[in-house]
Amino acid sequence: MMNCSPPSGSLLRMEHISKRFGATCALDDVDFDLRKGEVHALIGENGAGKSTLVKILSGAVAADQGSISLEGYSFKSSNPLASRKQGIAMIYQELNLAPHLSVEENIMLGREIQRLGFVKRKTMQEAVEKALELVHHPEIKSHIPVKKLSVGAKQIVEIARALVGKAKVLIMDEPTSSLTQEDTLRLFQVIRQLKNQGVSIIYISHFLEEVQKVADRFTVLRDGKKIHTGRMEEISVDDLIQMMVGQKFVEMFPRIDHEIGEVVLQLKGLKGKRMATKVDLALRRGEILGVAGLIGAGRTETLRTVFGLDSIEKGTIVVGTIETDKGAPWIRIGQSVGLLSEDRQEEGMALSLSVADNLTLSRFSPYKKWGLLRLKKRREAVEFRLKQAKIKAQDPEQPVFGLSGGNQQKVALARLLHQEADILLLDEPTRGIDVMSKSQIYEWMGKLVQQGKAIIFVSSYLPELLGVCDKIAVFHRGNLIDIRPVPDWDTQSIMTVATLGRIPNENQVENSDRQGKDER
Amino acid sequence: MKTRSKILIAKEKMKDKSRVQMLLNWLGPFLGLILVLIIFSSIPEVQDRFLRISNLKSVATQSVIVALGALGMTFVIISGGIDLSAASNIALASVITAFAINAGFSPVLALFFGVLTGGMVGMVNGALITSLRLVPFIVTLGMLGIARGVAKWIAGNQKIDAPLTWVNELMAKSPRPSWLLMAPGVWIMILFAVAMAVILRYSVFGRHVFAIGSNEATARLCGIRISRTKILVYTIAGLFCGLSGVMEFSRLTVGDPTVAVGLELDIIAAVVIGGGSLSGGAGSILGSMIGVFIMAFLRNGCTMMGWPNYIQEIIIGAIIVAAVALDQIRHRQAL
Amino acid sequence: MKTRSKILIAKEKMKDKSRVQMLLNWLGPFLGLILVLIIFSSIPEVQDRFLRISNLKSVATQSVIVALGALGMTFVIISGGIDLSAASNIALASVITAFAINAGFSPVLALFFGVLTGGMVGMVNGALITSLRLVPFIVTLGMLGIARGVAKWIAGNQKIDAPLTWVNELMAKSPRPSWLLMAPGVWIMILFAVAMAVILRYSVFGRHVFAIGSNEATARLCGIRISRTKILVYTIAGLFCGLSGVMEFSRLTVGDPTVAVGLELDIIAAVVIGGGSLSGGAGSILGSMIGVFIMAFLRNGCTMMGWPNYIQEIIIGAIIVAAVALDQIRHRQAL
Amino acid sequence: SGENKSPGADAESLLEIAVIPKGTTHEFWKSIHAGAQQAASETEVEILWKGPQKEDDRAQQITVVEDFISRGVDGIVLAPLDDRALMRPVRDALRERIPVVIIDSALQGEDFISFVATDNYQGGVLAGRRMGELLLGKGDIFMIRYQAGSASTTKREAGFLDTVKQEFPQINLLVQDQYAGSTTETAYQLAENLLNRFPAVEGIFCPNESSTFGTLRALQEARMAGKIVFIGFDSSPKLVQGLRDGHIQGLVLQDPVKMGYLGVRQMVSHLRGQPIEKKIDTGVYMVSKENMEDPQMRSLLIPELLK
Ligand SMILES: Nc1ncnc2c1ncn2[C@@H]1O[C@H](COP(=O)(O)OP(=O)(O)OP(=O)(O)O)[C@@H](O)[C@H]1O
Ligand SMILES: Nc1ncnc2c1ncn2[C@@H]1O[C@H](COP(=O)(O)OP(=O)(O)OP(=O)(O)O)[C@@H](O)[C@H]1O
Ligand SMILES: [Mg+2]
Ligand SMILES: [Mg+2]
Repeated sequence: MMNCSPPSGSLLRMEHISKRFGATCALDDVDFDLRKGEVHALIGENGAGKSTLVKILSGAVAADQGSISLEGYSFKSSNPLASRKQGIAMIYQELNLAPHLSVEENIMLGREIQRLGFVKRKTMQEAVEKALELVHHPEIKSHIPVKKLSVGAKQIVEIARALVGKAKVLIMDEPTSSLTQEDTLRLFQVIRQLKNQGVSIIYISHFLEEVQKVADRFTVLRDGKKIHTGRMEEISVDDLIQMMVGQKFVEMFPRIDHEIGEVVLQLKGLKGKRMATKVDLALRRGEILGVAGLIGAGRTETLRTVFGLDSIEKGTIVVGTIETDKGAPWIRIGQSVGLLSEDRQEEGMALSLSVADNLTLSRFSPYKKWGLLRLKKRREAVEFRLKQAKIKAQDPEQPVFGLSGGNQQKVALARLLHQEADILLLDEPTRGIDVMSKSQIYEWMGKLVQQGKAIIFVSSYLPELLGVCDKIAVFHRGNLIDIRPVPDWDTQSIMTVATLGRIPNENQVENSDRQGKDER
Repeated sequence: MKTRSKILIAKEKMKDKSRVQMLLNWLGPFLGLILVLIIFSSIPEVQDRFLRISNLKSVATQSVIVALGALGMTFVIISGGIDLSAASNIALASVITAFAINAGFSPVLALFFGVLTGGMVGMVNGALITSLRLVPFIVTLGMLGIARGVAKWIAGNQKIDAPLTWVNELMAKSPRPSWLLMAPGVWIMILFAVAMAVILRYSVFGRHVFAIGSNEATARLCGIRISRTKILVYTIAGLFCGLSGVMEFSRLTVGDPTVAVGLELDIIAAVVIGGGSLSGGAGSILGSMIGVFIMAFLRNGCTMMGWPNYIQEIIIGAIIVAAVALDQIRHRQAL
Repeated sequence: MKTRSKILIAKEKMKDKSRVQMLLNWLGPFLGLILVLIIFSSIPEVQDRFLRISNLKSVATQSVIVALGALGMTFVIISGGIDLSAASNIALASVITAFAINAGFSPVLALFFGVLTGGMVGMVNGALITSLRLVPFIVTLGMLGIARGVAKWIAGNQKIDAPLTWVNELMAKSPRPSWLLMAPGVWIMILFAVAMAVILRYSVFGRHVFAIGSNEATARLCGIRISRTKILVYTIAGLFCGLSGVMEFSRLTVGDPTVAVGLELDIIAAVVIGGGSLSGGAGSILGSMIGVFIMAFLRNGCTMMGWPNYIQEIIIGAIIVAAVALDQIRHRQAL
Repeated sequence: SGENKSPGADAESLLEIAVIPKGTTHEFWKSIHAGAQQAASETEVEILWKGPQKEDDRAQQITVVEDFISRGVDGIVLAPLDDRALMRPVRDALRERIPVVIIDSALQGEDFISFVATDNYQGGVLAGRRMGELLLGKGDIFMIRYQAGSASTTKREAGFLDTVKQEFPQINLLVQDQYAGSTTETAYQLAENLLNRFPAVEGIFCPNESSTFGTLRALQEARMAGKIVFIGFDSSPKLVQGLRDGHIQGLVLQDPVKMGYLGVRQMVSHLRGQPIEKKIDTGVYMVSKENMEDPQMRSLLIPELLK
């Protein structure tokens, strides 16, 4: 498999790559090439094999077959260290940080600057601060342990880590899944800089508009097979989707008529242990309430306090008619409230348990008989749900860690549906989910509120908030600044409120309207 | 035509393979135990004696105490905890039982007190762990000392002699109604093992224990009452230690506060050999029981061989590693 | 004017508070130890004797063996592992040292052999854990038996009497050059504690140990050589057990294969009391040393009080839990 | 540091004597404790009774001695776990002018004032003779050992072995290097496993109380008690019962009460400036079903003080 003279401009070449996990064929004879200084997008549905392909490159997973050549030399990546030595850096889809270590230690992990085995703290600190500066987050203190950061901040740290080393090839596997639009735009600036410096970038994302803006070429994978490689300018988003799913894509935000009823959840001056200030909020039956804000704006904290994961310091919560200043998840679940966590790895999933267990964990009652579970009945129910949610899993008894990132997220969502909650608190529910499935999720949400349920929908992706919500609340540094019906918002005004914490006056909104529309 | 026959052959092969695979999978957990049995059954010196019914009965009886402890410990370890106080708790329960019989309570009541004491110690463990949010290692380490100390205190640093009652028949190798074949204690152990296996696999509680051990945050998110479940887990572990203590008393006919020192390591080892993960979320009753029997047969076989103790210690150490390594390799192949 | 002075006062108070806070933070890790010291210094029966220099010297000397073991164990536990073979390893090293001196080797060489043996046992642990991908609990449990067995074998099931040499002076409470003030062993312990603390905090290796314990997958993906680092960690732990064994020999003046049974729990407990997390990623040398001294002072105080052993067991158990709970509460407040 | 050492200097405060056994939970040590207490109440001194926390742990016994030196007791009565390892702490005591009486087992050197003990080897010899006589000089037997490294039981085992080998050459030792371990349960399991292997054994000797009791239980369980010659060491109520039932054919007894008593008496006499003996042998006895009702044997079997 020697490859002595590479075709002009091709920095990296992967040929006939195949990989199986048990009975799943994750990759089937895939070819891929990357040119110097280009941004190459890798797109496909959840479970198409994107992550697996790049993990083979980074040495995290070993290919069953195929060859890789880098700069014309055959290159066998047996472990992450070897790949890194070849100048391949990667941002993993699942956050890949050591929780006990500080931001600085995490960023410099494995590439410590040392003298005689001892670390040169100062030098590294500077390097880290420079990297954080580059992604415009100097406020992330380099000495605090990573476990204290929110998911968004963690993703920033992960990006900064990929930037400190001098990489030839930079792989980004859904780097923006928890980022706000602002941060995404900054990341694109950084990507352009790197490109100009001759760094080649493999970019994986389910935000196709985003991909279109940043990538030079693209490769589409479907069910582990390569479908097409082409230039980005020559293709439209619709065609891309068609290639990904093999069918025509209809409607991103299907609108389903629903009626808004009485208040079912109300926060009265609620302040939780980790919330900055008090929040007042009301959610009505049949309503989708969107929540926008920057990283660390306090959206997640608010949901956690409502759900009883964080203790309440001041104020009360009214669920239905019951007013309380205490809470615990089991009480809320008893009140038919459900939460989808933004952090599926740490909190959302029991990764070592089976898909079936994860899906039914919050409600075993349908399968209970004399205190024992009827596993067969459960299995049937779970199989039905898996099919319904189009989750790519071999078997309901398969452990969840064997699913692709997007499919794990779908399992988490499916659990919430299975729970049959009346009030759904969704924190970044579409994180890492492909376009088709997203649209399916929006449809679900519509149907749910049609049935008289209520949803709080936290997201950093403004188009989806604007697309499906009835109202949107915007947070700024822990404060709930404003709630308005969707027609009164647009991308620009939300961003202004989220960044400045002020409500812009009317004519400003109108001015920025057109600019805002084409941001993403 | 050609390709089709190829596919057929391949399918046939797959079937064959899958049969062997199935057999292996079914035998899988037993591999370590089988290894130990084969080793000793093939040594001419003991082979005829080793597999005799009466020896098997001995081993079964000897295993009861560790096995009962391991039943509860399996739950604790699956939930991501550990119970270092198990052995002390066994000693305490055995002392309490003897004390109660001596004090003139009926044997049934004494048995009940013994089991209850164990359960209470376990409940205190669970309550401290959840309310003070301390790691189980520390709480149960503290309890290890406390329970042992209390046992010695109650017993006045001595063995407590108690009159013989039917409680002492529980662990008699040749039981009274001879159709029982094995000591009643062995039957009790089997009964509870089956019951706990069912609870672990099929009950909601069992699923909750797995969920807590696999990811406590997720379990909380899904509305599982962590504290309650944990306290229950430690209480169950305690109750089994109590029962084990009663069996210990039954076997020794005295309440001995110094008995079972260091046995917690044996119990934990049995669970871990049987596939329990100290970081939680994995383990099974069948596995733990196999772990118990691997250790019991090893001890039994080595003693029968008449090897010096140090050789025994070395061999047992080596085989524990080998048995688990074997299991590991099997698992890796299965993937 | 008035408001201003109010503000000033408030500011002053803030400063005060932050000073108290700082003091508390600084004292923080020592709280448990201080608690124990205060308890015994306030009991009239022993108070005058308890804080005497000569008693402190005794406690220091008594702590050396556990402390050295805990130094290595801290690394192991931070890396997410455990070393159950520590105590057996100590016994083995003490036997080897005695054996070597008996065989006519020079004391320096004997000391060297003792430490090396420990290191080799540790290396084998590390190699088995990484190459067979077994959990450390099982491998070191196996090694617990193997090392103890080998020690008894070499010693012929007896203690080994060896001629007195300067090695035996290492743990003499009243050292030969009297300006040393404390036993040379104590100084060695302090020296190594400082060295290991520096390595843990400031070396690349130390960071890697934390990273592996915190998230092994991440560490691997970041290009850390897991196997090499782990083997090194267990080897270091082994070397310290070896040194601890030499100290044990020095203290006993005989090589005793049955010494230190169950000491691994003490060593692990010291690390955990000092904030080490059995799931890895947390721990410190200072903490572990404080853990060692908490236990040593507790034992010493209880013995001086002449309390019966069972009371001592109960009290030590309770105080271990209390000390860690205190630490826990402090941490929670700090958040 | 010798201010309260001189007798009579402070009439108010009682003399404080530390008595340090090898362990605290065996019946044997309870009897020593009882003897020591009797002596203490007779002479009006206070005793501090404290053994190593783990039974038979040399290092911990050293720690206990050191801690009592730190406390500044007036005298130490010590049953050393090792004839060598305890030398240094005893010398440290001497340096602090704390006198030491050694009981039960020997200590090397001359740093103590008196030695009160039984001849353990002689105990083994008695057991060997009884075994030989009852078996009429031939048969297959086990000797179950107590624990590796335990000096006193090793001596008993040696006495037994030597006697059997020299005086009864036709007796065949099937097992002689299996250790019962420190608890009854471990002894029980060992004996059970051995009996499964050698069901035709004719005699068994155990060198201490816990191994004797564990083996007795195994014999009873195997329905072999009374059918073979079983000789043990030391006494406890269950063993007395075994003797009475004919399950045990002989128990070698020491006089632990006397040992504890004399140990403390010697110490007090020394502290009060009275002359003492340098070495006292408290004797070993063979008790069997025939002589167990003799008053002397009775008092050894069931020490009054325990009641
Ligand atoms: N460790 C594993 N064990 C078993 N199966 C796996 C494993 N990792 C991936 N797979 C399977 O391989 C297939 C491809 O997964 P991969 O993670 O590459 O998808 P992806 O394209 O990155 O999807 P997503 O957009 O959801 O991240 C999936 O069907 C998944 O179930
Ligand atoms: N840059 C940062 N530096 C330090 N801590 C941060 C940072 N960003 C977030 N945090 C932590 O996150 C908490 C608030 O974040 P929260 O998760 O509620 O916000 P969010 O609006 O949901 O944002 P995200 O998109 O990150 O989830 C803060 O209390 C803070 O502890
Ligand atoms: Mg992926
Ligand atoms: Mg959030």
